[in-house]
Formats: sequence, C-alpha cells, structure tokens
Amino acid sequence: MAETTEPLLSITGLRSAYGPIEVLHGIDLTVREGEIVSLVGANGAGKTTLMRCISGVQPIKAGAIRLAGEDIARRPDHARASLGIAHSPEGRQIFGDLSVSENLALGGYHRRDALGPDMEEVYRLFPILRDKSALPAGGLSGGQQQMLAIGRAIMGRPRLLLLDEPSMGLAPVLVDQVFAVVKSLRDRGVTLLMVEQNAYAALSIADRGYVMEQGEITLSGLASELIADPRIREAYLGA
Amino acid sequence: MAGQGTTVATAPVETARRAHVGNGKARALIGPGLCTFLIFAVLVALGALIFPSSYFYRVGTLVWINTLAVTGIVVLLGYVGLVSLGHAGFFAIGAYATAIGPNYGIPSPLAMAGGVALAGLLALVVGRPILRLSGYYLAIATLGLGMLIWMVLSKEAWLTGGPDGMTVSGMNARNLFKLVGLKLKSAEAWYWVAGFVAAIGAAIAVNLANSPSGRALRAIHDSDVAARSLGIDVARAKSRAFVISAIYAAVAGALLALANGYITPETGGFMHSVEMVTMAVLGGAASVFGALVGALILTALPQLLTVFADYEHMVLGAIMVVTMIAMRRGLVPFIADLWNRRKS
Amino acid sequence: EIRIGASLAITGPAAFLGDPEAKTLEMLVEELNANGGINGEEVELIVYDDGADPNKARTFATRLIEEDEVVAVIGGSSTGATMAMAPLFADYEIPFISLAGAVVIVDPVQEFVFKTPHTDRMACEKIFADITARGLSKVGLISGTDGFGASMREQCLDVAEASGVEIVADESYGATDSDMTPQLTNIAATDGIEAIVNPGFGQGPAVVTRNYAQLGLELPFYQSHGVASDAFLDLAGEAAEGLRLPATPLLIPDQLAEDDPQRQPVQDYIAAYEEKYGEKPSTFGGYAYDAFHLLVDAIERAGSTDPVEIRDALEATEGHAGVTGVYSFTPEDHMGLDLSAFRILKVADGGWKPVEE
Amino acid sequence: MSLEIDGIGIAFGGIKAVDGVSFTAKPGEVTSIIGPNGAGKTTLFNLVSGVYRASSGTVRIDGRDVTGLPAHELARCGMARTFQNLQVFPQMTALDNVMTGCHMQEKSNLLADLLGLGPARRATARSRDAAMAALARAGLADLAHRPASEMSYGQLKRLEIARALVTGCTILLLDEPAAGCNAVETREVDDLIHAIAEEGKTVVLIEHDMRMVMRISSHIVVLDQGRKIAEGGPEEIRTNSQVIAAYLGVHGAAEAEAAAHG
Amino acid sequence: MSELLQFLISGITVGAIYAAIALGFTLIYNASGVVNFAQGEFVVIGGMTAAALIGAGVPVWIAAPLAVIAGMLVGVLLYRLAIRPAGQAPLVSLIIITIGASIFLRGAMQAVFDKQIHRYDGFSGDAPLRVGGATILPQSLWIIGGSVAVFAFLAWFLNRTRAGRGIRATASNRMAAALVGINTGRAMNLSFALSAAIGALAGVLATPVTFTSYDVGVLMALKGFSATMLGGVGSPLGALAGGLLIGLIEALTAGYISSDYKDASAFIVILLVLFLRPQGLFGARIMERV
Ligand SMILES: Nc1ncnc2c1ncn2[C@@H]1O[C@H](COP(=O)(O)OP(=O)(O)OP(=O)(O)O)[C@@H](O)[C@H]1O
Ligand SMILES: Nc1ncnc2c1ncn2[C@@H]1O[C@H](COP(=O)(O)OP(=O)(O)OP(=O)(O)O)[C@@H](O)[C@H]1O
Ligand SMILES: CC(C)C[C@H](N)C(=O)O
Ligand SMILES: [Mg+2]
Ligand SMILES: [Mg+2]
Repeated sequence: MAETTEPLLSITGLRSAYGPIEVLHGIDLTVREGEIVSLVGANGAGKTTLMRCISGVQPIKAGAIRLAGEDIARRPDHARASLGIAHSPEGRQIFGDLSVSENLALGGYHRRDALGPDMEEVYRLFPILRDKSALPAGGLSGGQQQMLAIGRAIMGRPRLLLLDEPSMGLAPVLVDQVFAVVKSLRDRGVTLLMVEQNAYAALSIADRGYVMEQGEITLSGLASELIADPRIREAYLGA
Repeated sequence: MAGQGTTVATAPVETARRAHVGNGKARALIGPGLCTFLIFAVLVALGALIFPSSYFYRVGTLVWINTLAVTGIVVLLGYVGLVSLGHAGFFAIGAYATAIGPNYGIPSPLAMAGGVALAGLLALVVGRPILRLSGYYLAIATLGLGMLIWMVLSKEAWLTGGPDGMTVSGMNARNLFKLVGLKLKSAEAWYWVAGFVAAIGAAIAVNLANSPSGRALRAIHDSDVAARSLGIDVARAKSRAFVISAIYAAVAGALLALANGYITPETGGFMHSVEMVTMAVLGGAASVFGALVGALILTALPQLLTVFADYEHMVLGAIMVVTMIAMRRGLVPFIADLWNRRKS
Repeated sequence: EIRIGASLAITGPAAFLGDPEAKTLEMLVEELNANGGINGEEVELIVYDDGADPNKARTFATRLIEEDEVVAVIGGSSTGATMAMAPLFADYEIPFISLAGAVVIVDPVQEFVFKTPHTDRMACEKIFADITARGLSKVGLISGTDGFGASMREQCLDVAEASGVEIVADESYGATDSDMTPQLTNIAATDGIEAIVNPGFGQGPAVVTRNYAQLGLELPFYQSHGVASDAFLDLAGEAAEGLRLPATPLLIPDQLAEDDPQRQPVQDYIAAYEEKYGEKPSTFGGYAYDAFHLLVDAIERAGSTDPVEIRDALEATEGHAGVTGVYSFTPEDHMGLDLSAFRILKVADGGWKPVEE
Repeated sequence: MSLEIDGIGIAFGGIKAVDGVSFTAKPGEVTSIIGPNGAGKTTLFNLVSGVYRASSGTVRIDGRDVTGLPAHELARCGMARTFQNLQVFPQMTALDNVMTGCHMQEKSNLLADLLGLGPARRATARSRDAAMAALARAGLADLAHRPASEMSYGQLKRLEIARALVTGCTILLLDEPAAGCNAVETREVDDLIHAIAEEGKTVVLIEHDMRMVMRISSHIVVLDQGRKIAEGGPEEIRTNSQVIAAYLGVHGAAEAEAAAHG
Repeated sequence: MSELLQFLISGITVGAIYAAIALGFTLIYNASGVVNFAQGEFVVIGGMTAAALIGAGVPVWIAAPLAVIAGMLVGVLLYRLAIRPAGQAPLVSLIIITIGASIFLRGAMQAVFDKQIHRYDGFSGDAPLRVGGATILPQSLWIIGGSVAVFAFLAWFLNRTRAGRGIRATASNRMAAALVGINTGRAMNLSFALSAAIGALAGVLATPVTFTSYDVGVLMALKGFSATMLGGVGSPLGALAGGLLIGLIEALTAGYISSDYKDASAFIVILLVLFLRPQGLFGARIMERV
C-alpha cells in the first residue's frame, strides 16, 4: 500500500522497559488519519505498554513517536491530551472518589469550549452514567466504570483515541454498542488504535491490524487479511 | 491507585526481603533466622573489635537498642503496612516499668518482664479497636495513644518523677559478665547485651517474614479483602503484629532504661515515635537490615554532625531528604537492587 | 591546654536557656585565652548541643569524658539532661557544674555534681515570704507542665504549707499553650483568692501575663526566676506592669549599691555580652557565667588540671561573687547560694525595680 | 458442597443493588450468573463471600446457615473467590501470592513461626510445592518468582485463580475470570474451570463471555437490576426473550448460539 | 455564665489557629495524598518573617503580605527540591521527606532568624473588647476571620475552579490525571504554594496572641494534624470543624474539668470519634470495590 498522506501516528523503533526489564523491543507501527487499527496479542505481549508509551505515561528508552509528523516522544504526558490524544486505559483508572460527572468533565480538562453537548452525548451512549452522575465513580460496577473510562476519553474530543480493551467487562449488548460507537467515531473523523481480546470483533471493524508477540510486532496487514490468516485464527481467534 | 489517599503504602517487601540475607545457600542450609542472627552477631563483634573507647560502646549500645525497637516497626509497618506514631509509648512503658519496679522492691529482671508484658497487654487491648482504622487515621489514633501514655508519665510525678524523669536503680550488665568471670566496663557490658538482644530480635523478625504467619501479614499489607477471602483472620493477624511490635519496643525501652540509669517521659514522646518510624523507612521499612541501617544512621549521624554545630539540623534534614529522594524505598532495598542488577 | 566540656540545650524546647549559655561560655573562653588562659595554659571549650534530650546529653557527656578528655563539664541546661549525666561523673571522677534549677540535683549531694542557679525551692521560699509579708494567705497557682514548672510547683506546695499559705487553686498549662484564659478565669473565680503565682519558664508565663491583663485581673501576681530576663518584658509588654518575681542582680545592674560585691561581675558581664552579641544577656547566661568563673577559679586555686583536685578546690570555694549571687560551697552544699542573693523585683514603668523589704 | 442462597439482598444509598435473589449451586456443576452491567452480580458475590453484610436473606452451605459469617470464616467453610477488580498482592511474587492461598492448611502456630521451628518450615515447604503446582496449572510456572506488580492484567487474572485453587476450597466463586483473555486464552481458562468442577467442586461463575458461559454452565441465573429475572439451563436462557432483550442483544445471542453449536 | 463565654472565646480563638493549619494540610493532601509534616514550619516562617520585618520598622500591612509570600516561596521550593524529585516514591517515603524538610527548615530558621521568642502588636491594638462579661482580644477576631476566609476560599477553589478540580483529580489518580491533560506537577506546585501561604498566614495572624519561635512548628503540625484527622482528611469543612472542636475541647476541659488533662481529653475525643466514624467527622467513606 502506498503512503498517500502523512500518517497520523507513526512509531518507529520504540523500546520501553520497566526498570531493567525491556518489554518493547523496537516497535514500528503506523495509524493513518481516519483509520481503525486493531492490536492483538497474548497476555503479557506488551500491548498495554505500547499504548501507555503513546499517551506518555510510560517512559520510552529509544525510538520515535510522531503525531502528524511531529515527534512527541519528549512531550510530557499531560501535553499529549491537548495534542489530541485520548486514552481509555487498561484497568479503567477512573477517579474513584470524584463523582461520575466530574470524571467526565475532567476528560475535557484541556478543552476551553463548552463540555455540555459532549457530556449529553456520553450520557446518551451510556444512560446508566446519567443516573449515577452525582455518585462517586468508585461505587460503580466494573462494567459501568468501563463505560465511564470510555466516555471520559470521548470527552477529550481526541484526534487519536487509544482504547485498551474497551469491551472488557461489558455485557454483550454493550459490547455491540461499543463497537458501534467506535465505528461512528471513526465516521466523525476520529482515528482509533484499539487493543482488543475480542479479536474477531475488533478486526471485523478495523481497517488494519497488528499482531504483537513478546514485545515485537510479528504480523501486520489489512484486517480482513488477518482475520483470514490461519495463524491468527489458531492463535487468537480460537477457530 | 496513586493517591487513593487513605492507605499509606510502604516500600515493596519483596525486593527488600530478597536482600534479607545475601547468601542464598547459607540461608537454605541453616534457615533464614539463624543466618540473620549470625550476621548480626558478627556485626556486634566487629564493633567491639574496632571501638577505641567507652564512648563508642555507648553509641553502639544505642544503635542496637534502636535497631531492636525499629525491628518492631519493621514488623508493623514493613510487613503489614500499618503506621504507628505512638510506638514510643510502648517503649516508655518498658522503660518506666524497669525503673519503677525496684522502687517497690521488684527486682529489675522481673520489672522488665512485667513492663514488656504490660506493653503487650495494652497493645492487645487497644489494638482491636484502633486497628480497624487505616492509613493516616491509624497514625493519629496511635499518636493519640502514645500521647496519652506520655501525659500520664509526665503528670503522675509520684510514680514517675514527672517531666524531669527518674533514676533507674538496679541491674548492671557488668555483673552479668562477672558471673562468668569477665570484667567489663559497664558501657561495654551493655553493648554486648544490647547487641545480643537485637540479634535475637532480628532473627525472630526474619523467621516471621518467612513463615506462614508472615506471609499472611504481608498479604494484608497488599490487600485486606483478598487476605480475608483466603481465610486469614485479618483483625487477629493485625493485632498480633501490633502486640509483637509493642513488645519489641518495650524490650528496647527496658534495655535503654537500664543502660542509661535515668529516663524521662520524652522516651515516650511524639518525637521519639517519629524517630523510630523515620529510622525504619530510611533503612527500608520492610527489612530488619533496614532497621539496623536506619538506626545506625540516625543514631550516629548526630554524633558526626556536631562539627557543623549551628547547621547540624539543616544537614541532618538535608541528608534525610536526599536519601529518600535517591533511594525511594530506603537504603537497604536500594542497595539490594543494585546488587541484584549487577548479578543478573 | 585545658579542656572544658559542655552539653547544653542549644536547640530544641529549651533553646532559650542553652543558647545564651553557650554564647556566654564561648565569649568567656575567648576572653580568658586573650588574657593568657589559666596559669598560662590555653583553655579549649568543647560544646555539644543535646537539645535538652537526656539520652543525648548522656552520650555527649560520655564523649566529653572519654574522647575529648575534658577536666570538667558544664551543663545540662535542663534538670532532665543534668540528672541523666550526673551518675557518669562519679564513675569517672570528673567535676560537673549544672545550670539547671531543680533541687534534686544537689539534694542529696553527689560528690562531683555542683550547680549555679538557685533552686526552685528557694524561689518559692522567696515568693511566699513576700506574700506573707504582704499579709496575703490564699494563693492560686498556675504552673507550666514542663520540668521546671512541675518541679517548682511541687516545691511551692510544700513551702506554702510551711509558711501557712493556703493554695486555693492549682491550675496548669502546657509549655507551648497559647491561651490560658480558662485557667485564669477559674483562679479568679475561686473564693477568697488573694494572689497568683506562676511557676514556669519560656513563653508560657508571658502568655499567662497577657491573659491576666486581658481578663482585667488585679490580684498580686508573681512570676518565677524562670522569666527573669528583659526578653520577658518585651513579650509581656504592659501587661507585666506591677508583677513581682525573685531574681538575680543581673536585671538591675544600675541599681546595685556601690559596695555590692556583685556589682562588678554583673556590669562586666552585661558590657561584654552586649558588645559581643548586640543583645542583653539573660539570667540563664548568667548561670553559665558563674559556672565558668567558679571552675576557672577552682583550677587556678588547685594549681593542677587533675579533675579530682579541681573538684576539691571547687568544693572549697568561699565567697565567690558571681552574677547570680555569692557562692560558698561546702561538702553539704553544692549550690552554695543563700536567699540573700535572690531579690524580689517588680515591674514598674517597663523596667525592673527592687521591692523595698 | 452445595451453596444455597435464599432471598438475599442489600441496598446502597436506597438503591437495591441485590434484591431477594435465591438459587442453589450444586457440587460438580458450574452455575453461572449473568446479567447487564450493574445488575448486582459482583455485589451478590460480595454478599455470599462475606465482604458485605446482607440486609436480608440467608446463605447456606450444605444446609448449614453461614449468613453473616466474616469472610475469613467463610473461607474456612471452604469458600474461595476471585475478584473482578484484581486483588492480588502486588508486592509479593507470584509464588508467594499463591502460597498465601495455602494459609488455611498451614498448621503451624505463631511461636513456631517466630522461632523458625520445624512445623513452620515444613508448612512453608509444603505450601511451596502446592503453589508451584497450581501456578503450573494456571500456566504461570515461569513467572513464579516475578513480583505480581510486574505482571500483565491477563496474567494476574490467572494468578487469582491459582491462588483460589490452592485454598482447597469446595466452593469457588469466579468473577469474570476470562476478562482480558483472548479467545484462545479463554478456552484455557474454560478447560481449567471445567476440570475444577469435574473434581466435584461447586463453581459459581460470573462472566460476560457468552461462549464460555454456554459451553460450561449446567445452570444459569440471570440478574437484572438486582433481581433474578430468569434461571435455567443454557438452552433455556439463550432463547429467553427477556434475557435477550435485557442482556444478550444480537451479538450475545449469536455468540451463545455459536457456543451451543460449536 | 460569663465564664462559659470566656472559655468559648478561648476555645474558638485557639481552635481557629488549629483550623488554619489543618486547612493547609488539607490542600496538600488533596493534591498528593501526602500529609505534609513540614506544614508547621510554614506557620513559623510566616510568624518569624513578620516579626523580623515589624521589628525592623516595616509597617504591619506591608510586613504581613511579605511574610505570606515568603512562606509561599518556601512552599514552592519544598515542592521543587524535595517532593518532585522523589517522583512516585511510596507514600511513607514522601512523609519522611516532609519530616526531613521540617528538620531542615527548623535548622534554617534558627540560622536565618534566632532562637528567641517573638511577638508583635495585634493588628487592631491589644485592648481587650468586652462581650457580655467576657473579654476578647481584637486579634482573636482577626484569627477567626482569617480561618473562616481561608475555609471559604478553599471550599470554592477546590470545587468550583478548574485548577481546583485538577488538584483533586491529581490526588485521586495521578496517572489518569495526566491522561486527561492535567499537568500534575503544576497542580502539586500550586497546592504546595497555596498551602504554604495558608500556613504562613496562620502564623502572621496568630503571633500577636501565641508568640512564635523557630521551633514551634512541631507543635503546630501536631495540633493541625489532629484537627485534620478529627474532621476527616481532605475535607475543608472537616479541617475547620476539627480545629474548632479541638480548641473548644481544650478550653472547656481546662475550664470545667482539669487543666492537667486538657490535651488528653482532646486525644480521647479523637479516639472516640474515630472508633465510631473511622473516616473522621466529615471525611468521605473510603470505598473500595472489589
Ligand atoms: N509495572 C510493571 N513492571 C514490570 N514489568 C511489567 C509491568 N507491567 C507489565 N510488565 C511486564 O511487561 C510485559 C508486557 O505487559 P503488558 O501489560 O504491556 O502486556 P499486555 O500485552 O497488555 O498483556 P494483557 O493482555 O495481559 O493485558 C509483561 O511481561 C509484564 O509481565
Ligand atoms: N459499594 C457500593 N457503593 C455504592 N453502590 C454500589 C456499591 N457496590 C455496588 N454498587 C451498585 O450496585 C449495583 C450493582 O453493582 P455490581 O458491581 O454488583 O454489578 P455487576 O452486576 O457486577 O456489574 P458488572 O457486570 O458491570 O461488573 C451498581 O449499580 C453499583 O453502582
Ligand atoms: C530558670 C532556670 C533555673 C531553669 C533551669 N535551667 C532549669 O531548666 O531547670
Ligand atoms: Mg494489557
Ligand atoms: Mg461485576
């Protein structure tokens, strides 16, 4: 595939470590404007670590992270939100002692415009959050917290949305819904990079996919090709 | 979560625990406790070999006594993750019982034992309600307990001599050694006694860490709920740890009273409690070697800093800050990490 | 070279004692060495800051004796520190002069332990003598709960009984409390109350004095020698007007009779201290001044630097005029002052005035 | 041992999170609890395992009333659980985590522990062996000496299962054990759970993965807004229109269908 | 009756000082989860700086703001030099750092200023005002007013401003805060600066009544910490209530029971309250979902 435009996100030679232990050994990955890219891999492959590197909460040892051509690897974590990156992290990481609505409002912290309409939108997507809007987020059920984490990321009006296992803990109806939301976000021009264990569903809506094993990208290509690839089917789709 | 606030997380136990005893083989052979005891014994003897005067023995004695008290904090704070800002209270109970006993015709050793038992009993009685609290709330509750003990000691002058303190008559360690035909100066005698007791204390604490009960304590440190769900009686385990650490403090207090011959309520004061916790954290709250290192530093440092006279406190404060910045989890875990990294 | 050691509360809760004490000693050593030392030998002063912590004090005392090999030790700004150190001096046979107040330091007498301040008991005697002289017999006590306040309170209860004064109210406050109006309100409301006595030192008595004025009390009001300093007048301000306390001549250098034996030392000390430090000396510095001079005098008389001989010479001190009083030690009395050196002063027009007896 | 829940309920700030739920889980079977997010499944576990105190209803183990017992005593009655919000011991190694699970079998007293006497050492050695075996069973053998804080989410989920296993429990409550696992990994967890049930343990499972639920459950209880809305075998539930509307949706129904036929 | 009034006045005055210190604790806690044991030193910096300036002839209305600014600067330095470099150190390590910093600051204060006790005249004179048979110093009104103002400011700031929300989010979950674009470093910096300013202000207001010296910080920290925990850590309302309550307990015990055990009774009340409400009077219930 020929590069037509500058990719929105381009990662080259990325290495990252926890203390002395390196867990990402030179990752190359690109996400083009308006794409959904899906990242699959076994437990412990390093998917979460990669997402954290992109949003800046995990330090990197080497390599470049470019957002629309600009190297952002040295930018501090908080600056990346205003550059247009939002991250719904693994483990949800909500503000447990703040109320649900405060959590959502904080998602738009770097924005200067009115948050009201987006907040409405999130409430429409996940009505339960409206019912609980004044309660401390720590009291929500696991799946409700997951909705909150996704909603909070949406509140940032990102150009690039990082979703780390967004369907985790969600009831099947909501899994459908989240994937629908992902598609509609893409239709609105948001670019998405998504880690999903529900690999089949994720690849079904994705444009392209990457497979990660033990800190390295071992396979990449069009999502439709990956779904059909027997190696993938056997290792990740269980079919 | 980062600042979920109310739990005051401590340094990871694991890395520190790996550092408990350097030599894995020796450890496996004779058991971690005995191994620790031997290491301590060697350190005690080493001190005696190089000390030129009674003054050094005096400082050495204080180091061992503090190590013992801080080992109790290690059990409580390092193993279970409970902060006590009132432990000096238990220390003082041990000390005062030892001082008061002889005035009422109770021989020193008996008074000592009584004081230790009293401290343990008090910890048992107040432990249950107090230990339901966590984090800073526990800190303030223990602080309050310590303050109450301190107040009684300073107000009930008829018994304790009041704020100016009281003389401790009774046993001198010198006589202990005379029994076996050794003639030592009393500073030296106390050094050996304090070192011996500290070594035993360390061995016990290390045994505990490596035992079923110790694992239960460390589990509570990390997750109360999970510990419960595995059948651990959390309230009881916490209460035991509290009693054990109170006993450590009380024994240390009794030793100090005897070695000093004079005590004041400040042994039970807030600042002393803070000092004990500081020693533990500075050394690395989860390890008995941390207790030793912390006690050594904060006992010996003021002696070294006398040359700075007017700037002593600034230097002391700065050293504390810089150490904790450079070695977040304390000295011993830091050094252990370095060591492990070099090996691997 | 003769080494003299000191362990003082230069910092910590008793720093207002130890600080002027240390400054005084340093000044005196400098002066002494500039004048050729003792019998031609230089004096080296080694001072440690024990922060009023008895534990530290004892360690420093050991260090002074063992490592620094001093011939004598001055210090213990507080009674606790003093008492923790005291047993060592008998063991090592080194003379020791304490700067702390409590009577327990010299009663019972310990062979090597001396002290320069009046005892708290003497202060009580002086105060209650004045009270009875004014025909008052019902007194309210408000004491600090620090060592000094608590110990003096005990003595005062005892002395009051002996002098037929009834203690009708007995309140206390923490050394660092910032409001004593509740206690004073209670004292003022006590039936038949005729006077108030405040044993204590540090900031507490100044707060008590201000609260006393705030409540508009007009009872005869006594402070102790623990606040006998000009600094107290600064803190208490106009509220201090009219109160009385037992003090040393140090506070009234210009009002001493020409032939007063203390006139010379008092004026010397004040002049030298003010010149060196730009501030007025305090009573506490005076205790150090006397301790140092007593020691130097003893060494000179002993003609030796053997600690035991120094001790013997010290015990033989006779009529040594210091800033605190005129000292005469005996084997039974290691404080060596009588009540005459203590005078009752009152605050008038923002200054100290002797009360005519 | 069978677990009988009868009319259990609790409310938070006026809202009934669990409202009069009853069912029985039998030994040798997997009983699944499903339902929308916030239906009260986890809360139900918290009630049954003694983390919360029920305001109504009873819990019986083999007929014995254990309602209101504290968590650690329930554990001693043979109940073990995993947590939806991970509750591992992050500062301990994987091995120590699992060894802690052996706590109830460790017969050594405090004195022996303090003095490092034989009983303490033997207990430790036995626990270590048992823990290693459980780690291997959960596929974590090579991470045994890794502190839990350094493990990934999926690894930790399995660590919790291993830890629950070594308790020697007869009743095992699993809260979304397959969350964070891909299809293949889920299958492994599946097999593990199946095997556990085969051993005669009573397994109660909360899971949103319909393939897994349909594949291994003998019995399914459906909760919605704190109440039980349906109960029955996989087939029955899969086709229950109320369940499809409230919970499964198109996707879930399809998955369930696929599982039933796969 | 007038006695009771006098006790109440005393309790509220002293309690307001505790409350001001507790409010300082609350702010830093709200940003970092750390209880800053150097908080008492800010009080001393405020008091000592004001005393030194006023002693040098600077009028009080210039000296007071300068002293608050001095406190603020030290607060920023404390954060920059001691807290920030420690990064993600465990909470107890951070607490030890603040203890180390307080020892350092105490040492610095004795070198910069002196070891004497200081005071200056009340802002509105020292002539007591009579209220129904009791008396109150005008400075007490300043202290009470100051504490209430600080409380109102904090309650507004933390809940109603963007910066305040950022601070609370930082404490709640530092990583998530960074993810939504909060400069957590700046939030911490701000909270240290403000908290130090609050402490210094307390010192400036209180010194005419309580006096100050280089080492009263420990005591201030102790009382402030007690007040914070009684009220419930993290809650401005709790800090205010906790401070006033401790002041009142002390005064009423001294007045009606025994001045010997007034501090003891404060601690006994704290213990009793915590047994009944482990989260303090106004603290949020800790909710941990499993
Ligand atoms: N805080 C940490 N410290 C040390 N090592 C870590 C840490 N977090 C993760 N690791 C290790 O880094 C590797 C990658 O972890 P990561 O969380 O990125 O995996 P993942 O692909 O997201 O896995 P999962 O599917 O289980 O979420 C794993 O081997 C894990 O053990
Ligand atoms: N401690 C608590 N405080 C307040 N509300 C709570 C608490 N625990 C549970 N709830 C509420 O009870 C309801 C049930 O929560 P629960 O966690 O049991 O749901 P769940 O069925 O496990 O959902 P999920 O599938 O999302 O995990 C939710 O609405 C939740 O907000
Ligand atoms: C006023 C002085 C006599 C005080 C004395 N230094 C003491 O602490 O006891
Ligand atoms: Mg992951
Ligand atoms: Mg749940």
